[in-house]
Amino acid sequence: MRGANLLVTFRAALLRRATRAVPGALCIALLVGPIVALVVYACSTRWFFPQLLPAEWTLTPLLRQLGSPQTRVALRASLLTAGVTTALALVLGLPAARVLGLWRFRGRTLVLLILFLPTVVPPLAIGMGLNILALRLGLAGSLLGVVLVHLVPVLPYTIFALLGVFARYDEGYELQARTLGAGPLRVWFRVAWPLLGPGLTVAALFAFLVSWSQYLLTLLIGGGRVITLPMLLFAAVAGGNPTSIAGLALLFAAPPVLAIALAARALAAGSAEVGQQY
Amino acid sequence: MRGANLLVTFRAALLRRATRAVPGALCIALLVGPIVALVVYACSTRWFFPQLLPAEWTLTPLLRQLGSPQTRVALRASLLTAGVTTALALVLGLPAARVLGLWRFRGRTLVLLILFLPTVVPPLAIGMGLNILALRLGLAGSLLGVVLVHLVPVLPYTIFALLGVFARYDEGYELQARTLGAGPLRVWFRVAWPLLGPGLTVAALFAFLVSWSQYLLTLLIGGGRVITLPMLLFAAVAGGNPTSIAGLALLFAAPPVLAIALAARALAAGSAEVGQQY
Amino acid sequence: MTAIALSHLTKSYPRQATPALADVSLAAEPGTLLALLGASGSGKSTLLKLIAGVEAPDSGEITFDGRSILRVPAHRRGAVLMFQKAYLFPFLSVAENIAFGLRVQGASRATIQAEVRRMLALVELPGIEHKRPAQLSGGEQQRVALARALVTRPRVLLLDEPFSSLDPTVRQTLQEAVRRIQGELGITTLLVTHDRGEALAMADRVALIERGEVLACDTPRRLFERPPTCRAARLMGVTTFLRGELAGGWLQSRLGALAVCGPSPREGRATYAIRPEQIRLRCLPGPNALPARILAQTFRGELSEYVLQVGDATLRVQAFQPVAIPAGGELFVELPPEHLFPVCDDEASSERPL
Amino acid sequence: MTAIALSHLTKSYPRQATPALADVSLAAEPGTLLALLGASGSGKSTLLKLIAGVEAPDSGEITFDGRSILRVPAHRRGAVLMFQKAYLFPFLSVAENIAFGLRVQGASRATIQAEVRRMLALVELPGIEHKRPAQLSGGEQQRVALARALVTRPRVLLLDEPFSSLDPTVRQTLQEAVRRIQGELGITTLLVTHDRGEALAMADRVALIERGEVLACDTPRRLFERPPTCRAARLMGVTTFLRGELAGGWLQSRLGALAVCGPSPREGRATYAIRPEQIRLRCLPGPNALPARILAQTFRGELSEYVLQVGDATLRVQAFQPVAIPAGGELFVELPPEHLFPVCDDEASSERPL
Repeated sequence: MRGANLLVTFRAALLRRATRAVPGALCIALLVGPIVALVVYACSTRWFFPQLLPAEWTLTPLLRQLGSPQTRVALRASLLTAGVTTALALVLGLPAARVLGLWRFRGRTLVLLILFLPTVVPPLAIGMGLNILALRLGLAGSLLGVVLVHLVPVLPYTIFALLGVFARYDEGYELQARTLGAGPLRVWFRVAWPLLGPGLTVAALFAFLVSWSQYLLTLLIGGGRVITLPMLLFAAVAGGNPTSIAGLALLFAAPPVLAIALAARALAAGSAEVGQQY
Repeated sequence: MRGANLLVTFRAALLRRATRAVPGALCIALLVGPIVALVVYACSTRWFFPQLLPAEWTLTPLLRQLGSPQTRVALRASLLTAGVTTALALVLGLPAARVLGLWRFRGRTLVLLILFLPTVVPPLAIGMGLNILALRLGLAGSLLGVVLVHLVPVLPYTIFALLGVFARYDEGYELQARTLGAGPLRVWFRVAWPLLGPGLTVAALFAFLVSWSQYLLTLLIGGGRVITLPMLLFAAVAGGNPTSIAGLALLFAAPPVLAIALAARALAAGSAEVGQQY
Repeated sequence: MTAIALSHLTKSYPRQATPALADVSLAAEPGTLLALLGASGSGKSTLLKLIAGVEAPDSGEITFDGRSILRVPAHRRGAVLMFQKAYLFPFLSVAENIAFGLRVQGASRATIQAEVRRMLALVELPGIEHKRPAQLSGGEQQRVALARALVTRPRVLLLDEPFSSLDPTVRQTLQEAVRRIQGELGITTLLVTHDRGEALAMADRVALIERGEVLACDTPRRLFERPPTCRAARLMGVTTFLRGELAGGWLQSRLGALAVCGPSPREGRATYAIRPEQIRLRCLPGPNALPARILAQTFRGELSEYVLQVGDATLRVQAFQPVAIPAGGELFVELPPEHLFPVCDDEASSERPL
Repeated sequence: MTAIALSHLTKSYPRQATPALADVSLAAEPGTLLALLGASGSGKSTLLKLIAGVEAPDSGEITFDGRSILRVPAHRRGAVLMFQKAYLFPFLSVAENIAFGLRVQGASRATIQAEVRRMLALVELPGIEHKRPAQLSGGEQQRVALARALVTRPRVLLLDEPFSSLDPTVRQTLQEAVRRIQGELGITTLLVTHDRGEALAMADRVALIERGEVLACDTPRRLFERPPTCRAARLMGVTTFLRGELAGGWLQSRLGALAVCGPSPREGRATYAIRPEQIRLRCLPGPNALPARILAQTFRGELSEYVLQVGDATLRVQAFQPVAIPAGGELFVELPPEHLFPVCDDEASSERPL
């Protein structure tokens, strides 16, 4: 009797695992595959169609390309733009998300809808509209102009990420801190900030990633005077050398991967510290 | 005394509102501006730089463009691709998100990190890797190939959207339904599905929008045989006629806006029905 | 030691028909514990929020030691709130949590360390300084929250149902600990609760709150034994009310003529009440005893509860010993005159009186 | 009417040191209500999950009417669970919620409509068919959940603390309603609770559960008055245990020699217990009376509680009337022999006995 029980339980568990593992494995295969291909491309020369693996492996062209001054300038511009955009998006997005996340009011859905819009409208269209605005404001071709334009697609994503944070946020901690004698600044920096920390990390990550991968908007507003990594990458694609493309692509992918890794570490540390309680 | 009280309260409330309203207003201005510009472009001819508003308004070129067979074929391909991609993303993403959202296990962070990767790696790089895979599998140039490739950026976003849903999901409802005599299928369709409804709507919306706006991946895998709206739009940009660009951009924006509106309505209806309880 | 006085406080929330507080006046003597007893939604938590300063009243006045504190912001009032949830900061250790208020005041490192140790000893949790809140049980978390609240020597301690999510035994030890520490430190305390036993056991005075109004405020013993009005009596567990004509020490009620004693309010219409455990069940008729039939009985341990049919009315009786029921189920309920007390009838007449 | 029998059930969870259930055997007679009383984490909810079939035991057997149901999937067992949360489907109306189980069984439209109306009348909520769950109060939601559970005529009703989130008065009326309906329909019911009064008031038999073990199972009255072991007695609110040598009807304990009566278990080492409300406080010495000093007293309404110093031990006493304390605070506690009862000593010796 007991043996039969166990067998039934075991079989059911196995079936459950299998039905869950198959989509999971498929997901991972779809996602990891391209990256492996990219690494293979960057570290090889002469890989032609019928071959399963490249004939020659070398790191020289990759290193030469990454060392060029053109690449370094573009990397700096990309980092600066994405960093400033992220900071601005957080400063603007936090109060908006707090209101939208903690309060229920009429018209909330409408506001959310409007927030969604720029993530939908093609960047080309947005860029053309913004181009005119930027020209009239004298911001075209400047880094500030590029940052402001990046905010258009970045802000909605930031706000959506923060909305999730505030949906789970318990204002009771702030209340408690206030009655313990903490003024508004202290409440913000010593209570709200650490509590929101993990959520802010994710939101910042989103903001950085979205800004980092902008191409068209930078091109339209930067007007060729602000050169970021994606633009170099596109130029390389036009050139058509696969190794050179793959090298730039890897450089382009590195800071985001680093940012994700840091964020994941911060999140893991935070969740270990906070435990089940929060 | 009471008057003074009221004044203090009132002033504080006003200040609070103002500090919250300013970033909000800025957000909305940044987001709505470009769309207005787009509409003006599409419905006008001859709008030159120093003019504040166009000299002539007309709908003829817009209508002619939208009626062309080329546009109609591309629209159909776009809708088909995005629709099938969305369906597949939900089917694959639901079990993955359920496991990731409801269970805590070792390696969860690593899985999330891997999920994040494709949203970071530039589409060009992914596309090149996938191009090779697609060629070897004989999927290049087919709609199925395009759909599978779209899944690479779509799946992570879908899973992230669903994660939030499952974080708030209470399995007790399923338990309750089972003890009331409902078998697994009935539990899924009559209990889990309606409870997850709003979250699924949002996830489907995300999936649709991300797939809808793919350009590079479609081009690389479709190999010129699968023509979607974004590709027409890029061709128009190369042509350089602002009215034609704006018209296609509006057509491109219409289904997403419609999808968002439908989703918002479904969400509003759902929340009214469900009330505070869920 | 701080005296708290609330006068004519009102507070309404937008989109709510009835005001949360309607003209509430109350006072707590320095160093005493005042319990606010009422059902959920009666406005008692709102009252604490107004005193703490996290919300502002629509009108009225709040004074500490006679000085208005309405214009003082929450973090300068010296009024600490404790909630049902401990709200220990999850990113800080136990010691850092307790030190939070002292850090705000800019205390020295040595002072903080000494005070934290002292407070942990006071709440009987020595040696857990370096634990994380998530490692503590619910009762321990509330003890730490209490230590954190008390370490700054607040003028006023405000407790918002701090025990209601705890297991019964833990709850009782914590109630005793709070009462002991509050007495030792002499901190004026307001305790919000919906648990009658808790309010009676812990408070120097109990205020009954219903729908934003204070029904009565008195010592636990007086409020329990002689609640002044019908609504107050119901909150105190009284279920038997007799309305009738009072004349010459006799009440003519629907159940018949009953002797009452003590100072009668005045002749004419009057309402008397009696506590369910003061009603006696007996097998023989006697003075103030009415024939009755048992409809239902429930054994609750220390008490047994009976539902009786008396004439055309039903009566709830509590007995400390299970009653031996006579064969036919017929017995008598005695309403001893010394336990019948007059109450002011403040109820809507729609309720069916006896 | 279904008889439930559990035999030698064990259940452990991964990553938990102690088993949730360790060799549990219990039985419920057809149509009766068996209460499982224990603290949170004692394993009582796990037991219900095993019976409902949403989890499987590691070993052991569960039978309904003598037939094993372990291989029957949850939705075919005819065992309905009710939780603390009502789990009304928020996207369905009240009527559709109640009809859920009937729809599963494929009942006709007319049957469903009639049954829904009948069940709503039974739970005393007629006419709310078209409301949404969110429009109901907590007590109403639980009533609807009860109607939904009962409409399919389940073989077994499993209640997992269904009242614990309700206000006291609502809780009591709902307890009475469940007890009445359960009796009327004769559905075998298991009630999990941590509220002693609730278990005693509602159950035909009460099982005491601690750390996955059944300590005792008996009628409420017997379990309350004569718990068989020390651990069972503690769960029943007993705080006074006397360990000593029994000889000739006298117990030589740390407090002195005390007369005991009734059938003595055997001579030699023995442990006796007495309920706190059976200990009497008196002003004069007498048989089985010991001099004592009051350390603390708490007024709790129906009961007053005293902590007494007796020799070098402390004793908790409950009195139904507040005691008039003599001038010096010196009085006597009497432990009446007829209320001293022997208990089997199953506690770790680390606890300090009297």
